[in-house]
Amino acid sequence: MSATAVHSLWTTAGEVTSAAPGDRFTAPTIEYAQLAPVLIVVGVAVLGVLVEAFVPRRHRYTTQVFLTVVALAASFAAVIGLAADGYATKSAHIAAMGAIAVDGPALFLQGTILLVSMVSVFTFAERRLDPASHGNRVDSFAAQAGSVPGSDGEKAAVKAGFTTTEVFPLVLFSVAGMLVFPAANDLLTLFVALEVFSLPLYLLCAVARRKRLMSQESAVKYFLLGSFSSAFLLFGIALLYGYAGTVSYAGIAAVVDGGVQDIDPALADTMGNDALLLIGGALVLMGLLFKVGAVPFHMWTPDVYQGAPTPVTGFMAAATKVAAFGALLRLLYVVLPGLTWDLRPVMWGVAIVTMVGGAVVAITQTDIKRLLAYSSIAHAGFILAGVIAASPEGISSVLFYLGVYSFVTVGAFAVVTLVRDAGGEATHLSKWAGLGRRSPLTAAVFAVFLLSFAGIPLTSGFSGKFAVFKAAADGGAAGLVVVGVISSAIAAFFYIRVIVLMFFSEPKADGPTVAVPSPLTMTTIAVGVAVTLVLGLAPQYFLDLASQAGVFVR
Amino acid sequence: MNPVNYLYLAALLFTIGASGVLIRRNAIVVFMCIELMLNACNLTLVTFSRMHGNLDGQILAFFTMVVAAAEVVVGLAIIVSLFRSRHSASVDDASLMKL
Amino acid sequence: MSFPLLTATAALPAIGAVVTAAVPAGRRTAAKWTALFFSLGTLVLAGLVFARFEPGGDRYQLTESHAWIKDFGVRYDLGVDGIGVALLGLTALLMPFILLAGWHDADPSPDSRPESGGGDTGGARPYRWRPTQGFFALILMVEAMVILSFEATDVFLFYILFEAMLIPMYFLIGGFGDRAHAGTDDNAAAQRSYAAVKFLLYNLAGGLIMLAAVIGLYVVAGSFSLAEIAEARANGSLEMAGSTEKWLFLGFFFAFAVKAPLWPLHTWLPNAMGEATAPVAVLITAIVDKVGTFAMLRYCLQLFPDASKWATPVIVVLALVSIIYGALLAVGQRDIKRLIAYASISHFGFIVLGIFAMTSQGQSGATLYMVNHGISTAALMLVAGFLITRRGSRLIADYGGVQKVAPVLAGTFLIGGLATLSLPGLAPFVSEFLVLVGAFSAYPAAGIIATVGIVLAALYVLVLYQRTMTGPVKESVRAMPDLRVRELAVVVPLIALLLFLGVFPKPVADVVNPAVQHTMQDVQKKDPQPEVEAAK
Amino acid sequence: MENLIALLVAAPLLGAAVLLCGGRRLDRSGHWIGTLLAAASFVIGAVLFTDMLGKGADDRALHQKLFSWIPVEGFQADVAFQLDQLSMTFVLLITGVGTLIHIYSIGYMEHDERRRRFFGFLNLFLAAMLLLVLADNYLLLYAGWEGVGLASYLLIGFWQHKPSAATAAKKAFLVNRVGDIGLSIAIMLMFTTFGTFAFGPVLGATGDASEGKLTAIGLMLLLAACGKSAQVPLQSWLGDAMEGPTPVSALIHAATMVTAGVYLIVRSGVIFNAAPDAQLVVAIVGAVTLLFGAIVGCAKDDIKKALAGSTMSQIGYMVLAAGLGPIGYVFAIMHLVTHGFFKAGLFLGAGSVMHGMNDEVDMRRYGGLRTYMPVTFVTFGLGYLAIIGFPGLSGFFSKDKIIEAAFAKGGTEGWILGSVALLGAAITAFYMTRVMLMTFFGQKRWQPDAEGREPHPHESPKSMTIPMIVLAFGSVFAGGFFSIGDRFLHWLEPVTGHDHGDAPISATTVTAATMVVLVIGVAVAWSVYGRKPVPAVAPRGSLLTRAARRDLLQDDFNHVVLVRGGEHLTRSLVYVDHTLVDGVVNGTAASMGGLSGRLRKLQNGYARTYAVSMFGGTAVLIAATLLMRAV
Repeated sequence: MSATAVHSLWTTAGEVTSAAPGDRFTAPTIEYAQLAPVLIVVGVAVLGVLVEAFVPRRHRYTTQVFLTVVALAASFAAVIGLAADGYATKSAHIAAMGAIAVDGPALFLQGTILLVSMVSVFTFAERRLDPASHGNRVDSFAAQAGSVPGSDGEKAAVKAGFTTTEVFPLVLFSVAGMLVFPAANDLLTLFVALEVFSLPLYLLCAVARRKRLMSQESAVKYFLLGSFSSAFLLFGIALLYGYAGTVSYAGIAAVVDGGVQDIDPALADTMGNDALLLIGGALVLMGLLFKVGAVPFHMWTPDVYQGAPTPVTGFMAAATKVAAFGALLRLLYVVLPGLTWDLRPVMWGVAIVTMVGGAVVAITQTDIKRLLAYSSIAHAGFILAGVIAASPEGISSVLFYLGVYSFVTVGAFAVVTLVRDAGGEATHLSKWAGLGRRSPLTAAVFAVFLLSFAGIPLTSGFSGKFAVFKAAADGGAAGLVVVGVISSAIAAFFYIRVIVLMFFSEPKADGPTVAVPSPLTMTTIAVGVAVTLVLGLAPQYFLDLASQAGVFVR
Repeated sequence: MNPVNYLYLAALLFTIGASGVLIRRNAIVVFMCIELMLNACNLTLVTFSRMHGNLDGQILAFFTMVVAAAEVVVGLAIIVSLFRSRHSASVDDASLMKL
Repeated sequence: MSFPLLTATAALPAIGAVVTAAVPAGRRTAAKWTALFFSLGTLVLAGLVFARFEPGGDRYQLTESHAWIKDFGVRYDLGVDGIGVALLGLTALLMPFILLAGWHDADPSPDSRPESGGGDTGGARPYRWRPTQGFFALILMVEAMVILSFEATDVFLFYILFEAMLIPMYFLIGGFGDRAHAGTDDNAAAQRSYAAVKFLLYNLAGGLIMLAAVIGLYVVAGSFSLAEIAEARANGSLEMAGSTEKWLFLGFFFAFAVKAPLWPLHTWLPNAMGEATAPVAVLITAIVDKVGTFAMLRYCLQLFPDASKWATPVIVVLALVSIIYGALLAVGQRDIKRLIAYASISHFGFIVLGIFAMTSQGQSGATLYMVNHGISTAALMLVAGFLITRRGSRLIADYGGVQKVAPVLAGTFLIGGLATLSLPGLAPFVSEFLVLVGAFSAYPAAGIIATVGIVLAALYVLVLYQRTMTGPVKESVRAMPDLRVRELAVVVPLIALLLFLGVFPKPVADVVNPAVQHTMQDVQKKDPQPEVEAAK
Repeated sequence: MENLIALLVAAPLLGAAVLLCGGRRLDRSGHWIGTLLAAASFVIGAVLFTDMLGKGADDRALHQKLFSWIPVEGFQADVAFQLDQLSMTFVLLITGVGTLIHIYSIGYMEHDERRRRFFGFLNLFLAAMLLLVLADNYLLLYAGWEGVGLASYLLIGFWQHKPSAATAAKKAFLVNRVGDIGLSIAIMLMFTTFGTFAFGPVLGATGDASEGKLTAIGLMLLLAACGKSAQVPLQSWLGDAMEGPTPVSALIHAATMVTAGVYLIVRSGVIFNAAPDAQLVVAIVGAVTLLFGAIVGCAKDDIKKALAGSTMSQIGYMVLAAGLGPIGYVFAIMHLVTHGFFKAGLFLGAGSVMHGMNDEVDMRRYGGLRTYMPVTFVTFGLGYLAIIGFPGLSGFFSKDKIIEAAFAKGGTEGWILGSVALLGAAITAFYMTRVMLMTFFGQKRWQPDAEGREPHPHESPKSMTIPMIVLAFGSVFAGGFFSIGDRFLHWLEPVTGHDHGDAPISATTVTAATMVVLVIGVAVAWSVYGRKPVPAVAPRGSLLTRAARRDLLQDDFNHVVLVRGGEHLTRSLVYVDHTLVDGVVNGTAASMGGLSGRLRKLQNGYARTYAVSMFGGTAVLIAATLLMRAV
């Protein structure tokens, strides 16, 4: 229930005193059908909590997995249904008293998020990689997150075959937040959604089974920095509110465009005070840039990606980016189009340092997860180039890129979970030497992902990159395109390095083994490969989808 | 009294909180600083709400409090578990991962 | 709708690649024969293309056109002009010989330890490491991409292939190095992957710069189709601002200059050719690099005629530098394959010179040069490869007096060398002389300087031959066997081809000439008049 | 009739193909096949010759177009032949002498296991040489031109196991390539000037072209001629070329190939006539070379090298003559033919001597051989008399004519050239007498060689002597036959044109003068090498002698300037390529890595640092936004 809704209640209530008895109370209208995707996920998440409480331990895993998958599937079906009903295009509008937009970008991104979450949930549920301890199949999450690493409590928990099945409800909550984030149509909803999907992530980062210290550290860093940034975001919201007197996107946009003439003199010093607008806008922007991991707000990314359990990393890297970029797009296209010219140089700067910085620093990385983290930073830069192209084409290109990129990312991290040695996942690059000799298929698949990241033609990565660069060039950001290609060249260097390592260097004697995953992870990887190749060869259908979905409702 | 002063106060608090985050080592204290920043935001919101004469700001403030509470739960859980495994709540000790 | 011959020509080797890769690990020989079979099939199809193509006819023939990625304005448009036909023929023609020459290159070397390293659980691997299949499959994959790139008439489609063919090439270079060093030298693997990475990064960088230009082109022209852009230019609906055209031209040319390779962007070639096995080296210099020069002729001149003319002086100078510089460095080499690589750089200088002389003779010459250089380098390099595999060393100093023990090998090597120094009667002479005449009639100074390259060519070829083949027989080569049947089957046809095209190049020339005339019209250039007519 | 022309070339070409591809099974019969096909070519030539004699002077030229070679827009090169009197002269010389030398080689190469290949190369040479003289356009001529270069390369380096031979072969090819630059540039000039390079159109249109262009073309052709005909400054290869088997020296490096330059100049006479400067340069080059060669010839103890020097100098005469324009063309060719006879004969004689002396080439190890090998002595002697221009023999007529023509050039240059030619005659007489005396007279000076084999001088087999005898006949009578009634003049005039010039002094005076210098030359030689015994080891000799032994230091110059310089250049370039061109790229990569390493340090693992960067970033963000609004 959104601020405006409540506000209206209040005012009506205020009139009661004078007004004659009668219509005292107008209930806010909530279009439940159109919010179905979110509601389903939230509902099942709550259900999941109950399951934790009531279902006996040995059944929880299956129940939770089942519920989660069903929830995501149902929610996705709901999204498809809405899209089919034309909410994506003609009948796009704003639901829940202006709190949530149901339009093309929202639905497209929600669909993407749901599918990505689905495949990453498969990796969550994977229980064949770690050697079974005490006869219990285990996944990549701590037996008992609360117990101190190496303590007797932990040993007991492991012996008892405990598993942190709470991760599934947590994921669902997080997904719910992500579904709302790009659809949020006022700043309050934006903030709440942000927190709703961030908090579960903080927790998920902390519950790795192996390397728990790093896991907890990553959680702490993520949490502190995350809440730090959300504080900034909130302050920005406050300033914007002060500037516009409302938190609804439409309202703010109206004031920004000077649509609102009758300014109460008492508010003259705040209303239409550009300082408030600019500072507030910048702060909100910063909050979102933090989530997408743009330089200089990126520094949490490598540490968190490295420390978090790899399935969580994959989920984060993919879904968070989608949601955050969705929100960013909406903010820039709906709220601050009036500020385009003020923000452009800033955005240019951010995009450039993000592309170059990410690519350059990645060159000298020695840990595969950190490497992918930096690569994701560089990619954030590329996407920003598309965001900056202030045009419908820009929107659709970004949507397309996000769709492509998220699946490849999940797939890549899924492959990372397969390469293991005694200490769990062998993420140090030196361990990957000669992987191509030992298990050509795994190496080949990973190589495909890397080539897609590098944007080699005939992979989806190229289609996406081309789409955003083309949009950028059309939008008059030729300079960004040039920087983009240069940083892609730099980036290519470290992707190639990994391939060299896997195929051209002799396997080490104490090298890692490649575990054989269950169909779950196989599905994840297969989906990744499929998306990479299909969208590389014949992206037309999805481009159509994206371009149809490329219009924001105001 | 001119409500704008509250804005200045809020800004001051926010800055104090932010600088606290940058300066202090103890995770708990850092976290408290963040809470301070959130509260500064609340103050701002409420002030603006008063100036605009509409209640959106106050509603927002309520939401913020709830969110902050939730953050406390999550945050403390994480920090405590870290503390238990390291016997130190210093954020600087938590630097296994770098470079 | 008629049978899509061009698509088939490219698809066959692609299918072949898949089939070859699928051959079970144990059946190496089967894989080889499969690959050879498919390459021969491709040759047949290429022959059909050559037969169906009418030199007098439209500019682009056997065209196919399908929508592909509408949002990017990309179409799957195929069509060949004379130049395309010639190079397509060259590719299809050389491929069987390359495969045949590389017959044993990817056999697991006896000293290599069992592939099932690490702790891989036995059943854990649905797919076993099978280098031989991979080698032949990759070669066929390259063939498919190269052929398609010669057929593409859509800039984007061409770009995609231009970039994508790097990947299989990269694995061929890095994955299957020359045993000649691998045996002796510990850091051979390091050198090899250095060479492969260098190759990839150079070309990728070039390609990405080109990508920017490609996008720019689309923004300016709103289309990727050669035909549409040409038409838009013709009816004036499309003018590029001079500066834009120049920038775009530079973007394209840079990529092609890296690929070609043109001084000073050439340094990847010696490494790549030195470290790769001889057949792969041939694949690089004789076929893949031709895509670069081909693209200069088709895309740079056709899309940006004015910018091309604007850049001509500089490019001509670069070409001359390549000619002389490459030749001099070839003289200074101690490694047979690197020597041939630098020789190729010199020859690519000639090709570029011919293209940018912008005279009929120059461009026809350049096109013929691409074909002839492909054949002659193949002959020389493959024989060199046979020599190297026998002795297990790439150093010239390790040879001597081979002529005494293996006369046929020496003889074929000499003929390959003579072709390289473009002796009349062998194919390269025709093209080289045409290039010289074309260049001379446009830029006399350039023509004269280029002739110096001829002398230097004689120098490095003869020095190489003298040091390796003549003189007293070295102990290390005393037991060297002469060419075997398989090797003869590779060399003899190539030499026959060199002789035939040297004496009777008409068939190729007739196909090429009309295309060149079209290009000349694109750049609105006329051949300079002979002084005598001019006087009248 | 004209269809036969192709056969002229085809026959030896077929031979080459068969012999080189035939493989071992032809080892026993190969030399016969080669010889037969050479002979066949000669017969065809003879047939065409008789046919030609049957026609009027003007419609003697035959023309045959086989096919279009390089058809490119505005550029037409055909494989087409033209057989006129000039070509015919060469055809007969080449096939005739060629056949004889094939026969000679049967004996000479008897013990060489690679004899089959030798004959293959010889046939290849014949084919190329015939192509050269029969081509109807300069490009096809160029093909033949390079073809003979290749054949000469293969034959000089025939004994490849000898590094010296391989080096000599390479040298010959390279120096020729330098000359070839000239030819190719000349062709390009023709193309840009006339739009074609076929003899007919080019030589027909010289009137329309500017003299500057023509001079350039002429000089370029001269450069080519210098390369092929071992004229200064490109003469250095001929001496080393003697590494090849002697028949090769006789056929290629005396009788035929080295005269190709003269053919080129005479063939392009029209161009030179229209470019007097170029023509003068030709004459000067010829004059210089004839002295150069003669002086070198005086100092060499290696019989073949001495003869090589003489060849150089005799070709100098021809080039000089060709440089005189219409006055000299005919005589150039005439001397070329007679020289073909006697020089081939001399070389074969030398070969025969070596054959009998265990391949000893040092004349100081000969002496008194006339008793051991009479036939060789007589034939060689006749050749000797012919070359020094003994009255009545071939050389007398041809050389005398050239000297007259030189004077007839008129003006100062006429006097200079003429006297140079005279001087040359004197030196010729000297060094040839020297060779004669050192080889066949005096007492025997040979001793056991390294393996202690005492040479047993003996006469060579029939297969070798017969060709020598035939050639001896040629050297005796050819000149007279040509000159009586100016037969040769009338034969060639339609092609080359002729003009008597204005002789400042009468022919008889010139002849007398020639006789005088001749006697002087012989006398001096006799006083040095005839009266007193020749030392078995060469005396230190005067500065000039020592210089002459080293080809007048020309090789040393080449070595220092070209070889050493080239080596330094390439070595430094290799360095540059590795450090500079490659270094830039690797440097960029390295610096990128360094930058990355440094930026990486920022990621120091402290959450507070990250917070700082966020805070700073935000500040910058706000500042930038406000700034943008401010401006």
